[in-house]
Amino acid sequence: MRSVIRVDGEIVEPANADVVETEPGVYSVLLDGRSFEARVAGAEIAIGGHRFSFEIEDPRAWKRSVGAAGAHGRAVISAPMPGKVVRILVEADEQVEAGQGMVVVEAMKMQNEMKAPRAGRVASIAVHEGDSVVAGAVLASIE
Amino acid sequence: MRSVIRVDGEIVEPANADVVETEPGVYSVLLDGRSFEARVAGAEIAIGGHRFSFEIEDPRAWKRSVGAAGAHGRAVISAPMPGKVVRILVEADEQVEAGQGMVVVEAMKMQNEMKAPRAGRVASIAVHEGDSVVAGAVLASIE
Amino acid sequence: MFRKVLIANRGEIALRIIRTLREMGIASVAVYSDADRAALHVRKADEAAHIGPAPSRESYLNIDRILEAAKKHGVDAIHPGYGFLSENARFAHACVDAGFTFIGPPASAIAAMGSKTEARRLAKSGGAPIAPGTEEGLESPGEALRFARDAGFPVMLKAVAGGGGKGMRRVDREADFVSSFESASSEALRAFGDGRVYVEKLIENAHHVEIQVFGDQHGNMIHLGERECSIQRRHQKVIEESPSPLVVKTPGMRERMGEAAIRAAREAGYFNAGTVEFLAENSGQFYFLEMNTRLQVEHPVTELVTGLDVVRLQMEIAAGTKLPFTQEEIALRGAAIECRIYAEDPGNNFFPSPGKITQLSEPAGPGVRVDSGIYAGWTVPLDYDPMLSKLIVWSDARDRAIDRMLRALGEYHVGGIRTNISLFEAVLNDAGFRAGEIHTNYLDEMLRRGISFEKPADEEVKRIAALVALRQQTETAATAGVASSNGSKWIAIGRDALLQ
Amino acid sequence: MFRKVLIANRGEIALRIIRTLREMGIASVAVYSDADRAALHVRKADEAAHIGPAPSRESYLNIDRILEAAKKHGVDAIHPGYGFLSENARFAHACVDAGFTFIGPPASAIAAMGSKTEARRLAKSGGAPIAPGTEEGLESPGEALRFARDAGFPVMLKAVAGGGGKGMRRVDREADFVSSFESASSEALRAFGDGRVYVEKLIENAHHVEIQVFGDQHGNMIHLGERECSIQRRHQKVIEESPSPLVVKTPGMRERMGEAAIRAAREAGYFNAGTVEFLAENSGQFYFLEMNTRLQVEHPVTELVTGLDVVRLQMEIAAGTKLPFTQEEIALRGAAIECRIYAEDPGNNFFPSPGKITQLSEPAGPGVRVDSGIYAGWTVPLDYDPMLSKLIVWSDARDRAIDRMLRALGEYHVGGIRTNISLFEAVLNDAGFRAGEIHTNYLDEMLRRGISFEKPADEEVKRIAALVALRQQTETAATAGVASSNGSKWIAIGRDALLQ
Repeated sequence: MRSVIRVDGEIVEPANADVVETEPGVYSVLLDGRSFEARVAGAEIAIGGHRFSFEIEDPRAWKRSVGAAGAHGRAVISAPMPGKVVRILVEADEQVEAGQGMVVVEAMKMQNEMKAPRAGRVASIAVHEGDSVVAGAVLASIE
Repeated sequence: MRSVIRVDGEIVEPANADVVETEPGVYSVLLDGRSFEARVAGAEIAIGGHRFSFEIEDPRAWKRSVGAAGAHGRAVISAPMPGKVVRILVEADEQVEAGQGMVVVEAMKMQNEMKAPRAGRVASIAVHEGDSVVAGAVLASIE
Repeated sequence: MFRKVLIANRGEIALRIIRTLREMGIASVAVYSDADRAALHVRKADEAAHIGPAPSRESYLNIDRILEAAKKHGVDAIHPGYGFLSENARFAHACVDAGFTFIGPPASAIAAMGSKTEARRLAKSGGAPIAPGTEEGLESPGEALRFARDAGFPVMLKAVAGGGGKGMRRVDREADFVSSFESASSEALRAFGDGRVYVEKLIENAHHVEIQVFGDQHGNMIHLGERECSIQRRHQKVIEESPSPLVVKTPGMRERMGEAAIRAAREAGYFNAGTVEFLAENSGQFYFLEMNTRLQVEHPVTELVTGLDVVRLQMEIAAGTKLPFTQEEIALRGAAIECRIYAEDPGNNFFPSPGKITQLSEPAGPGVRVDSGIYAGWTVPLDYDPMLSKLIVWSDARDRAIDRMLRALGEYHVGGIRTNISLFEAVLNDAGFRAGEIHTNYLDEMLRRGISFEKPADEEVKRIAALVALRQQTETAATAGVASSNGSKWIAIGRDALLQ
Repeated sequence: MFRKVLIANRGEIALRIIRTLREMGIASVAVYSDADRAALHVRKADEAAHIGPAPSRESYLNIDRILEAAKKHGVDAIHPGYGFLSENARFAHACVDAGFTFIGPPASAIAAMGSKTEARRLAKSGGAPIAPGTEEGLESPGEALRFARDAGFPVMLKAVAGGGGKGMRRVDREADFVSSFESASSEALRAFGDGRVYVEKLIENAHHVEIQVFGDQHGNMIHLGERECSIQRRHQKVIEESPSPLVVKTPGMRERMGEAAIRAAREAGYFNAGTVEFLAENSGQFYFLEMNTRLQVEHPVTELVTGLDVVRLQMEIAAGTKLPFTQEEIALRGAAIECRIYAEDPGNNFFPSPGKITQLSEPAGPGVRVDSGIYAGWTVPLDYDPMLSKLIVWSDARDRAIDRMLRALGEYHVGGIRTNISLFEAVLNDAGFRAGEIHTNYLDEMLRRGISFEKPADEEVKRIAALVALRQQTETAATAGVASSNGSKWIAIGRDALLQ
């Protein structure tokens, strides 16, 4: 059984290329004589000017996680830093597009629209307008 | 029981200073308002232009290692890279000073004198003149 | 010359000053708040003094704590850097009172230029053109409105005690005038404790051009040419260059602006480094804007075209040395550009992006200078300005400097947080920028039209990403002994929270 | 201009060329051996071609494999860098035969200057002073000895096909002459397949001064001033600078040497970049030594004082462009110094120190340029020259450039291997060096007198080391779950071996 890899939400077949890790999280990839440098930080990969989110579904791990009551396939929207919720743009059960704004958080005097990482149904909204949130606090989730 | 720390072979009492690790193996030390940067690589510490070897004797670990037939206190002289033994400067059982040349290895057309890391008695000489050695090969040991 | 100098600042500018001090054989003393114990300026200074908790007001803006540190460490002089206390006349005064040399202008000149209406008066009496406007700050809109009617809209309302865009309003129509005046005045009162506002005719589509001046304590004053800083976002400079493309194509403009800048500075009894800012129309007509009485963020572009070390010159002047050259000996060579690298996300409304820097590759090679305050492993604190570093390039001509900057930006990777590097790539590739046809609203207009900060990726690059994702999982599993630890910290926290 | 260029080299010079290609919008093709798959030049190029196993002879010196890669990648031109095939006339010829532009001089000029006696003849016929010596290479000592008797000892024996110090002998007394000649000749025969040796009067305590020349394919030739490279260890340059302190204090010397260099290059039908090397006495009298028909390691010091990108100029000349300036337009500004950072241990007879770089902090800030081929995590291979990078600084005057270099060296940390950084600190602090009173034996004499590369440490620093050691053990234990993993790899191997 092979792992299924999602890049920006889509299932993508890995390239057949020569890859070496040169520094922790930094890879040199040679594909058909062309040289690429890929940098992994968290669940993101940067290649040249491009940036991708990725997700790996290991079929074995998946079997286990199926038991964990729908945790699989759920996406969480969290606050990247301490701030204040100034506006909630969606409702529970609403269908959202990838990139659609969900919650607006103000921090360091800037308003930041937290966007849906992929299309789905709003499973929960964990905050109210006016709430102060800590970094990492869950704002909402999508199923 | 406290650890005993040897710096360049001498027992040294650690300074009472503010120390933080800033990068892996790199420490910022503030002592009486002065700022020092210390870099650890292997069993060496570099501070400014100074370089020290260090050794820590954990009293608990020591108890265990006493059983291990004289392994404690033995220092090994190894080849840092592949080469050829061109001269042996000491004899078995001879008493040597710290820094005294023990074995001369030629590699990349350069002759390199491998020195005694500390004073002691030559416990073994593991090579002969003319031997080819691989990187890491033991050349001699001191007790 | 001084034996030991305290730097009342943090980040890249503290590092910048430490470097020159070291080259001069002068010991450096860094100061740090609780948030900055592991900061690069603390690591690289000869000495370091703790001056309080993270909030600036209790540390980097705390005059008493800074002077206490200066006494304890036995310094001769204090360099304020930029921002924080650098334009605080009371601080300059307190340094001198406590027996330290303040590396900057006299407190009286800081105070004079700190009042925007006083600065306009000094510039005018020195012969510099000023934008038409009211002579004095006003507390009620009556006289200001009369001026605006005569001069014609649009006009700018500005706080007398202004700075940082606070108490500033553009007014396009008479109908909005009174309400704009009142909101500007109350904002100024809150920010500066001084609600006075003055009005100026708005100079539209103007270049921001500034002159670096330098005076000694013996009455000599020269200028080091100009910088063009028209690429701004919300009145904040993001790209600066020297020479100015407008000045280069306008005969005699540098000499006229330089002369006006020097005379304005003389009127204030100025010495040491200062910058006189102007708005300049495409015709070459320019208007005095204000004077910054400190080292500027963008001083490196002047250093690269003049070949001078501006910070060294500041030390020498402060120690009483005469200017070591005349105006005629200053020659500008080639072209330099600076990009201010910020921890912010251009793809998300420039939202600040503090956090831990997990990877760092800085550009290098020919013509590239990085003035940085960060390192891999450093956590950018929430408490201060999110500028990480300045990337500055030099080449023999402006178009080559732009190509060099693009090359250098391509080598710059900051992992773990977002930066505005992609913003610079967009601007430097813009045809109008390359032609030098820029003005202070240029970038805001570009952003309004919409810039795509994400390049569209073809299928092949996605397939490489998939390969690397798989490989990273294997590496992570091998080193950590667990199957998946790819989530960044805040994602991990989010997951934990969900499972509770 | 070219669309795509292959770089037949590795390390810092490959990176250097990639950077200029990128700024010019030209695609770059790196080549790599088995030892270099993860090398920085492979990571940073647009394309990369594998050309064989680690030994140079089977990869970087393998003309067929390189031309094959050039064809496969569809390049227009090939840049040879320095070393490897850069002065191989057969390679230059083969590139052209295969339809690629060779970015360098014509093969005929490489061949002419490759014969040291032919080079002397060309220089002489161009009017350059040459050290007295035999016109032709000799296979037996008779005629050479007659010359040596006439000219007086000491003399130098040199291989006609020479290079890299091979087949070179200093002879101080007649008694040693014959045996020295025979050993030089047999060494030359082994190294070059040509045992001919010529003899030259030895110029003692001379400066090594060289002129950078540049010619186009339309008959124009200029020079870019001089470099002084007198700080050498065993005939290998380790510090280079521009301008030369000797030339600066000797009126007219730059013009005379420049003229001699240009005429020697013209005699060989030269174009593109080249360097004419001279020995110069303190009086200002100079003698032609040889011509290097390629880009030099030390070209950055010339770039910093002239403001030119020498590699860009090489591309333009190779593409047929005329020289874009005249001799009069070349002006030298300030002073630049370069240190060649090697993986070698000055405290242990400069023994090479390849291995894994575990930590890396490179200097930055004003006036500092790092041309590097390494990164943290890279394992310096055993197979090639142990040069890691070049550190180059510029300032407005030589003494300030020296202080800047010392500051930059203090910021340079390469963990896991030994480097020669402490050697540079010793030389740059030396009073004779600072006075510019140097010659080609200066460093060897310093080393013979003995330099202490370890600064004596006071008790306090040792106590800090003890504190850090303790802390590191805690950190290591916390992350790895083991009590002691401080040993470097080879120590660990040693221990394992003991326990067997």
